[in-house]
Amino acid sequence: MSIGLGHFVAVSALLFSLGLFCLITRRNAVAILMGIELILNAALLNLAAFSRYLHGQPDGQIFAVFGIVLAAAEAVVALAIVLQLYRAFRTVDTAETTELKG
Amino acid sequence: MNIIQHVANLLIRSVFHADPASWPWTWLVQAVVIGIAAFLAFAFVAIFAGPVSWIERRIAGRIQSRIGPNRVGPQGVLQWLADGVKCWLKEDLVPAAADRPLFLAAPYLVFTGMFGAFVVLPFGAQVVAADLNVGILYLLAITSLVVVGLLMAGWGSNSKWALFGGVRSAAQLVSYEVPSAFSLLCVVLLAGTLSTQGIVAAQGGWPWDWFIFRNPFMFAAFFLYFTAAIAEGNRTPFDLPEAESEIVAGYNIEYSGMRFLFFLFAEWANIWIMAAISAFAFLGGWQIPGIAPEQIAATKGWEFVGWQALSWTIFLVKATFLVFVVIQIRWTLPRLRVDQLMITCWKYLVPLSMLMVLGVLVLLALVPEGGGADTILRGAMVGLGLAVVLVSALRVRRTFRVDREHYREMEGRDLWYPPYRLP
Amino acid sequence: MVPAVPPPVRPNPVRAYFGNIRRAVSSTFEGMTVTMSWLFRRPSTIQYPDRTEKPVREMLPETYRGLLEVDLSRCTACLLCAKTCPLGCISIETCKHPDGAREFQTFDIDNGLCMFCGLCAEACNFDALAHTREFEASVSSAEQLTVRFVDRPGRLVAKAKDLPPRRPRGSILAALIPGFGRRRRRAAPPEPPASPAPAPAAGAEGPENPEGTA
Amino acid sequence: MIPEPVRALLFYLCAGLALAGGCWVAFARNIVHSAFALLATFAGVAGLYAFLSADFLAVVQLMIYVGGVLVLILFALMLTSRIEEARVSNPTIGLVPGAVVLIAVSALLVYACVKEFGGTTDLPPGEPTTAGIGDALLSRYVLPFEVISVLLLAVLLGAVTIAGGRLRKPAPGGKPGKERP
Repeated sequence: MSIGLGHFVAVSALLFSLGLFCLITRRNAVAILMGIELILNAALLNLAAFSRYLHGQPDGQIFAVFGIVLAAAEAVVALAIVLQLYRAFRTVDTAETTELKG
Repeated sequence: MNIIQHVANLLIRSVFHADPASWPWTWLVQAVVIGIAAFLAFAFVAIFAGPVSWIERRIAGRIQSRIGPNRVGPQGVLQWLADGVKCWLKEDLVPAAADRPLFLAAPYLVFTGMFGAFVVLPFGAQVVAADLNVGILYLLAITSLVVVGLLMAGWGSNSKWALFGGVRSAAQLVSYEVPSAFSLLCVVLLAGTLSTQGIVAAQGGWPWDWFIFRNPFMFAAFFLYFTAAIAEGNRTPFDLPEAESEIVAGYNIEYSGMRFLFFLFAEWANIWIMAAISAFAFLGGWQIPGIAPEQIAATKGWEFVGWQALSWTIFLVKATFLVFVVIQIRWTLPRLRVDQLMITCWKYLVPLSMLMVLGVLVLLALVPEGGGADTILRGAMVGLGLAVVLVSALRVRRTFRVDREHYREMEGRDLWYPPYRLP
Repeated sequence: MVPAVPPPVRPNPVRAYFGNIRRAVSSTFEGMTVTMSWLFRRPSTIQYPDRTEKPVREMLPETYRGLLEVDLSRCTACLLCAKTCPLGCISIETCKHPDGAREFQTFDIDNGLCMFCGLCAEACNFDALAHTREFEASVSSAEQLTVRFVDRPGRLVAKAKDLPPRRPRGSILAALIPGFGRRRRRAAPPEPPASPAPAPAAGAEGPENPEGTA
Repeated sequence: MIPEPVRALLFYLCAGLALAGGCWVAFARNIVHSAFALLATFAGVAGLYAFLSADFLAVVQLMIYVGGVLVLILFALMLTSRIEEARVSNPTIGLVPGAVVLIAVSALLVYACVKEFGGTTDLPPGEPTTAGIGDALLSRYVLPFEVISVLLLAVLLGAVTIAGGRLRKPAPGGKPGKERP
């Protein structure tokens, strides 16, 4: 059987759902970040696949490159915040760091 | 056409009497040939990593006024085999509280990262496993697997020394990737391609065609890259991850037997890989002086094989010379402190390598290739290189002579020990 | 008059920066030339068992405390040594014959326990127990670390009145353990040419080469 | 050149690697394991990029995700959990709604994908796109390219400021701030 666009998009959809699951169920801030990375990967994979199968130009890949750079930037800032969170609360469990709830 | 397709086509024509273009099993034969090539590369790593360890120990001995291993085989050349067999037969210990899957998987991940680099190394005129069009980037990317492997080993061992070693090693690798990438960027700018074979083809056989002597910025970039590569390979003076005086042996402390051997293996192979990258990116690679790659490609039969072998030899000689330099540096410079290591990278190597990229760009715009200014620049740089070699040779001679007089006065004997006894 | 203390000079950061680079380059260069020159120097170490001019044992001082040996022909089985030993590494057993003569059952010295303090040799009144200059004590199993000096049954305990002269040190151990101290010993090789002689033939590069005979 | 079944096999290998890694990330009880499983996901997705003949993207994926993001995540993990908790289990919350969402979303999305795009067929291996990406980045997309570089600088400074600065301890009496020795 031939590998078509549907295969890539299906893989991406599964990755997205796994990332979403991670995002919903995890309490550790770093684990939540991992879920976000999964979702981003799924999205970028979609970009590359659509650009190849439907567009025929590398524009989608350029978007994906931008996306990768943005993901890296986001990870850096998020981890800096996680580090500061740990310093303030001695834990990175999002269920325990609820000061703003009042 | 690269040599793997060449061999595969030859096989199909001669053994199966089919046309490679239309035969349905061409891919299978190619896969088999690729597999054999991978095995040969693996054997090369194995066979090279061993003797390099022996050479290093002999040179280390000589520099420290010792003898070094000379018992197993003539002059100890088989010492590495004995050590390997010993390591192999040892018990493979897993600490009780270790994170078992991570602990077991880490050496292989590190080794994969090292071994993956061999895919794009251009050994000879047509000898490269895969001439990827993103070759240099691939080299930088595959090294990141090593980082993860080291962190895995450090965490999995459940030992604070291993964890310190792993984290230090990862921080060091990630930091020094920046200057080494910038230095390689200079090469990419000049060559106009990311492919490793393309970079070699953009240079020439004679020293004034090498990238290192193209202009002063490239000259500096070579040394910047070499420094960064030594740091990436965790070699002295940047071997903080294995600083035995601080953290007992770093990330590999809990390992024994075959897994420990894999770490060592990766380290030795890495020396060779970084020497090879420096050789092909800056020192002209396999280019044979006086004959163009097209002429080699045009030859047939045994002449073709002969030229290939010559180009291969040239590349190996250059890389081996750089391996020797790396080994000598190890026994020359003391280890840096952690903060000095990071200062060296971020305050010196990174800005300087950025400056080199800028300089190369400016010269690329101002000095047209092949013009008079270009020729003068190249000639001056070759002269500078010769001067460095000459001055260092004279300094070696002077140091030796001064000490020789003292030795003769004290011991009544000559200090001279013929270097052919080395190995 | 006290000379004025010059005000502290803050180094110019730019000069310090480039000075660091210059020093790094020049010191690396200098160091490389020095280590390179060491590649052509004679090693100052000598390879130990077989490349020394004479056996290492013979180069040690007379008072060296090596493995213990006992000359049973001079031993009166007074047990002083066994009692002095802090570790109890000497075990002596004798038995009495009906005719009054005493006979050695065992005289064992456990080299695995011995710490070479020399107290036993000090305590021996008849110069029977003494240290040798033998130091190569490695054996292939732990049992062999115990040296059994009673080589044949019925060896009589010596009387203090008529003692034979002490046998030369080390000869008893050498007789007891075949090949002891002579292992891995080859003839001392000749001195390498003192001047930068032309390269000898390839045959001279074998393992018997005078590597490290300094 | 490579026949269809082998291509399909390669695809399923890469996709399997990515999805197995994703599952491990999502379900692992040990958070360090899930971080290392992320490596498999990234490598699998890089393989899928290579399959789409986006080799530049594949290499960038390896370089930035594995060499950068993953290492950062691991560093953050090792800095925020203590070595004596090497077997720290990954705390979870609301597993049932999570599972419902997982099944519902994945079923819906996969159904939609297969229905909409299932018909497209395989394309022959494309030309390398590295040069095209380079050209486009410095011509059509030069503005986003520059904006991204400014963003990276801002992120660099911001991350250093956030991570390097010392926060004040939360006021006593507040809920958090569990001081551990």
